[in-house]
Amino acid sequence: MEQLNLLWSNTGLNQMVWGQGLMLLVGMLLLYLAIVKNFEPLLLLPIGFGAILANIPGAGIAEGSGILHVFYVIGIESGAFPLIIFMGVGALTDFGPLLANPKTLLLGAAAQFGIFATLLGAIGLTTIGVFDFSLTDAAAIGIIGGADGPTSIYVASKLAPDLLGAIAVASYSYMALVPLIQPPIMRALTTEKERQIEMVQLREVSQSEKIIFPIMLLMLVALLLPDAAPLLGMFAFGNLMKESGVVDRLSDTTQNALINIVTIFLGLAVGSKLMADKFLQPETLGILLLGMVAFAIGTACGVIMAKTMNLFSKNKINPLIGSAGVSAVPMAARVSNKVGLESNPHNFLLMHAMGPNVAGVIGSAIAAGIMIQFLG
Amino acid sequence: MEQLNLLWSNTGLNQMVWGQGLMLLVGMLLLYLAIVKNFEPLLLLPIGFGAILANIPGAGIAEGSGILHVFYVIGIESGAFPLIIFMGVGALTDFGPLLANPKTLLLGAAAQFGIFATLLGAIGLTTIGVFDFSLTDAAAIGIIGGADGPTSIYVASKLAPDLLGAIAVASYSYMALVPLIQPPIMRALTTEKERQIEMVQLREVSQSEKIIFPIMLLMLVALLLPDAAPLLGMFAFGNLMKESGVVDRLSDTTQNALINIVTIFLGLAVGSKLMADKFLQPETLGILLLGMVAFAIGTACGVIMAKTMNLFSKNKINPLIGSAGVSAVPMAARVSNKVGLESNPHNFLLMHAMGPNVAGVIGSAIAAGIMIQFLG
Amino acid sequence: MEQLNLLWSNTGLNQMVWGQGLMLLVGMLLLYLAIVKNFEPLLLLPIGFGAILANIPGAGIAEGSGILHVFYVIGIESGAFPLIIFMGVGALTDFGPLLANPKTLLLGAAAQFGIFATLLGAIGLTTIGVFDFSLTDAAAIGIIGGADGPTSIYVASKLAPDLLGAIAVASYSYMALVPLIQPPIMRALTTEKERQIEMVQLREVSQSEKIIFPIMLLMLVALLLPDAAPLLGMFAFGNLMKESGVVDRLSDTTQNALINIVTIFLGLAVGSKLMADKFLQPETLGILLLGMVAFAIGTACGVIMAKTMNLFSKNKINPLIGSAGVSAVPMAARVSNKVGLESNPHNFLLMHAMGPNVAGVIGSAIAAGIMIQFLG
Amino acid sequence: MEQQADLISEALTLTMFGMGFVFLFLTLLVFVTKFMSIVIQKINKRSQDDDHHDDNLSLNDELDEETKFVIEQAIKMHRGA
Amino acid sequence: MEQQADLISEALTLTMFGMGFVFLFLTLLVFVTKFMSIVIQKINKRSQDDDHHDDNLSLNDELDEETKFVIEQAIKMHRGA
Amino acid sequence: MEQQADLISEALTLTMFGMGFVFLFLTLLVFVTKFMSIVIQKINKRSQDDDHHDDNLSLNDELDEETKFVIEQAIKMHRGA
Ligand code: NA
Ligand code: NA
Ligand code: NA
Repeated sequence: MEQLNLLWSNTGLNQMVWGQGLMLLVGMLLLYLAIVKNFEPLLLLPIGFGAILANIPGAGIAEGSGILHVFYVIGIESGAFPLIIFMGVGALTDFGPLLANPKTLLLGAAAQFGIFATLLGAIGLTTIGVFDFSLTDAAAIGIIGGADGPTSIYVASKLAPDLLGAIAVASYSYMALVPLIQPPIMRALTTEKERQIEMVQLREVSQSEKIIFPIMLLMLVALLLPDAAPLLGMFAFGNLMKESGVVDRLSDTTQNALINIVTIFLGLAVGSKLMADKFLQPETLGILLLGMVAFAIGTACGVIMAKTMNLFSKNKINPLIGSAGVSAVPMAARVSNKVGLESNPHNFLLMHAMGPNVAGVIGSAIAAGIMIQFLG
Repeated sequence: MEQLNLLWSNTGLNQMVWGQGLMLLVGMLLLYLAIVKNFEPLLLLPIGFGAILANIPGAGIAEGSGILHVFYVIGIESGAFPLIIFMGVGALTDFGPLLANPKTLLLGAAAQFGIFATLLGAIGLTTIGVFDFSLTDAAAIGIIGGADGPTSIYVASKLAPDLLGAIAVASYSYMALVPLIQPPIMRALTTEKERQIEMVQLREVSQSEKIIFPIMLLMLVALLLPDAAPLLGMFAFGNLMKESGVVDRLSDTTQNALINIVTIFLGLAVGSKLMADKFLQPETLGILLLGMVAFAIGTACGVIMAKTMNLFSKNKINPLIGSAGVSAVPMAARVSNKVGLESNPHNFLLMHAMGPNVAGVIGSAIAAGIMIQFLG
Repeated sequence: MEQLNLLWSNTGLNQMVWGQGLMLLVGMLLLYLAIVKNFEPLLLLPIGFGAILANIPGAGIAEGSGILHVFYVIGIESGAFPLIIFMGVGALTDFGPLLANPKTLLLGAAAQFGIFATLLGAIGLTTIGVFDFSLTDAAAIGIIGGADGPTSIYVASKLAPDLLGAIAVASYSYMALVPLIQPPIMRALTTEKERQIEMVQLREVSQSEKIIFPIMLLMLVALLLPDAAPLLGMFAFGNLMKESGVVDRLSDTTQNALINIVTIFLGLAVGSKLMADKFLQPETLGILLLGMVAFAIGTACGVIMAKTMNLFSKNKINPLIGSAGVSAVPMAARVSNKVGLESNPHNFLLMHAMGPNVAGVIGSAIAAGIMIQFLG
Repeated sequence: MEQQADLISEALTLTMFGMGFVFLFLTLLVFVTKFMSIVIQKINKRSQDDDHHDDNLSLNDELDEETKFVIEQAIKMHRGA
Repeated sequence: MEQQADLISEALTLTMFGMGFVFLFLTLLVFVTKFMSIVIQKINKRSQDDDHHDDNLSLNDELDEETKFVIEQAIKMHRGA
Repeated sequence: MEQQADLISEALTLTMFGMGFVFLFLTLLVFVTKFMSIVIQKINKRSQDDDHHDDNLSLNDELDEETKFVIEQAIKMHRGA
């Protein structure tokens, strides 16, 4: 009888608190979004599953010597996983369109205002007493607006590890929602005529330029903002492996086996941060809300910047590519292309939008470096 | 002269104790079984080689900061390697046949009696003074009867790390011996007529069912037996990656590069537990003996369960598929098929046997969870 | 204003010391050698990039909890990365030519004199007061002459971790320079007639021989020099995986995904040892100088040994294959082939040179074992 | 002696509860699985029936195919292939 | 109250400096990139012009191709393929 | 002064023993390898001779091939291909 009692007292049913039950549902919601709605499944499926594992009552998978906690400590606390993913992203990135039209870098700069506006918003909500975010919390939340998963996770792990789960979920969810969030904003801020602007064909970029660019980028970072060097360094390294053409076997492995393996464990480890007691806080709601705002503001600023640049330049930019400056590679560039086709069915903006798109990756990493330098 | 002495005193020849010499031969025996006899070479080759490395006199490869000991601590003591392998096994598993005929889950349940019978046997031999096993030792030994390598290793690392080497070797060796161990038992317990039973063609299973099953399985585990959640959670995760169809690149890497890499280091790390002073104990003999018994009893109980189910059901089951309930995927299912063909050359039982076969994986993991809950 | 000051005071520009600037240039030089000159790019590209990252002022990437330092501690201090690479090299090695003509093992032995001559040289330069090397330093430097990257790194991490960066750079650079360093020495030490010697066609080697050889090699190491067992053990393991033919999926992964992943992180981790304050020492110059000497002496001794063997044997060896005994697989063997073709356009020495080439790998690992035993 | 009796009794209890739980769990899984399959098969059947009435869906599917193709092309271009 | 004012002022400062730096950095990157591209295009053009005068180079390239092939074969042989 | 003489003498000893051991080891390996090759070649030759007398073996081999094929098919099926 004693054993039966023990067995029963150890079941999940008996030990479950309402929060864990709710989080199991949240985990399943994430799986639903990933599998049925195709929301960034590469990350949201492991994160969702990790969330379920982390909230199994009595199993302790995300605590102490539980395996998800081990993955978290080894991979995220050390910074290794997001940096390795960023290396892989670098190896998958083509800077060609950016090099053919470098001024689109400024669109990637403008879109980062979403990050800082969100930071201000979080602090504003704190001063009027709605939430209770510290400045480091607010900075980590703001980076959601950068629309780069690994950058968000890296910054959150440094500045606000308790919020990492919510930040990562918001980051990847909104990236998946880019095709819904951006178009209305883009249409509202542009005239039909602006949307029809056809851009000059991009010139071909030589391999030498592609090889030198990542090194140059890293040097500039090294000289001006060392705190952004881990992120942009690994990014540039991945890109250099790809473009140099002399280490194809390393580059192939980075783009495939390595990034896939790390993605799996990164996702599970992030999921471990979705334990009920940490995640079911009013702050989470604030993060989800502010993250959405960040995306919207970033999108708007990108578009407005493009319009502003057109005032001073004769080679007109189609302002629809400005929204791609939030990054969310390559989804945001595709959105630019799609909205552009609506106004002019012969106007393919995709390659033009890839410039600000990858510029947004650089911009967010720079913003991240600033945050870490001032607050880290 | 002094140096010559030092050189000589440091040679393996001079430092070797008889046990290490014997273990070098055991390591070579395992290599022989793996390479020439094709006994589960994916595991027995690394384990055998690890055993040789671990027993090189004076090299200390399996102790302190020796590399095999490092692999052991990082990969097995943490639970990571067996869990990752189990994730890979999940990604390689097709639950289709099981979903088409769910009652075969009961065959997978029955075959687990091999585990508990072995536990009783180990305790029995202890009470009559032949061996000296604690209850945790006995439980870890019993799991050999589950015929799942990673489950055995996971449980042994939690309950009886000193016996891990012998348990892993027994587990994989007997899995390789399934085609020899099972058929006589299967023939002894069935009549020719029973062996000729043709089963109803399995229905096709939809993708939705295959996607929901791993999640459902995990939920049931979460509610009823949280201690089985790490094992079955990783297993279900691997399977969900495969069946969801939205993360094919992760699933492919899990089934190939990741499981291969971990298999290599798991094998070497297990080999490190075959050091002479730990392995050359009377207990090892007991483990090998009891492991064999576990397989035999599990096989028998699976067959008997199938016959029992036939008493209450009009859709007759061929009792030969009951033996597949021990798991040893997919070898045991093939054995069912082969023995079935002897009695009826048109009776292909393979797919029917895959149901109990994967059910056995679940059953052993549940039994493992029970052991860890009561004794861990 | 305060913030502007802080921002400025944190820039790399402001914090840079001259040494770091110089090392950034050294890093770029390594990238240039790798990408443009194709000097062992698989290693020199990651090492060069790692050197740049390590010397970014104020970023601290190669110190404390910086990511490169984490890679170093986990991968190199533990010995894991060089050993795993060596396993991969084993899986890529074909002992066929060596087994067909085992006496070429002696060429691989002779070429190791480069190692010990360099050790003597380093000690000599210390006694006359030019440099200040300890005996362990000298031994680690000597191993450069072995022309095996992983062996050099493994020994340096055990005996002289402070010199690891310079040793690794020298090792890989000179390996890349083999086509420049070796030919003049080879021509100087041989007559035209000797260079024209055609060798007997190699017999075909059976799979059994190829399977037994790595096991036999390991046994000999186990009995005679346990300190070489980690290196040669992992090497033999990789080779056995390949030759056994029963674990092709493990062997394929070892030769591709695994070795590529480890190469990336090994390179970055080695780069972390190129921090200015450690690297910009007079010792580095000494190491570069001595490393070159080591290669030259090793080459010469290999050739001379071949000539000596011809005095006692009727099956004449072309002395040009002696230089391949330094290893630097497969570059040195190609050099033998090329120089041979100059004298006799129908004389293909490549396969004959592969024998001493892989013998050199074994020889260096033995020499490494000796160093570790006496000094470790 | 008594200790050994304890050991045996513990082992027997563990066996009893263990096998009991294994059967309980897998029996439950049988029922839950069957229930799940029935529900899904019904849903699938209903949506198939709907297909016959509503030809729009297949058009949607085609459109989806096209979208997919465009996206794949875009990604390829992005990767600089 | 005062603390909150501090918080807001800190946040504003961070925003100002942050956005300022992001623009500074990326503007600098625009110029450096343009400069780099111009230099490289000039070098490439010059070397192309040289090509027309100096037919040796293409011969060298061909030789290089041959060397590459030999080396690839050698590696294949070495790997025991 | 004396210390440096010690250092030199140690280095010389290490060199002597080191090179000696390298040669010893590799010479031994030459002999062991040759011995191994001779033994295996003899065994292989004998088994080839046996093949001529005993045609069963090739039948066995064929059977083995068939078994292999069946097993491969089974695995494929199991993996849900
Ligand atoms: Na961004
Ligand atoms: Na089982
Ligand atoms: Na060598």
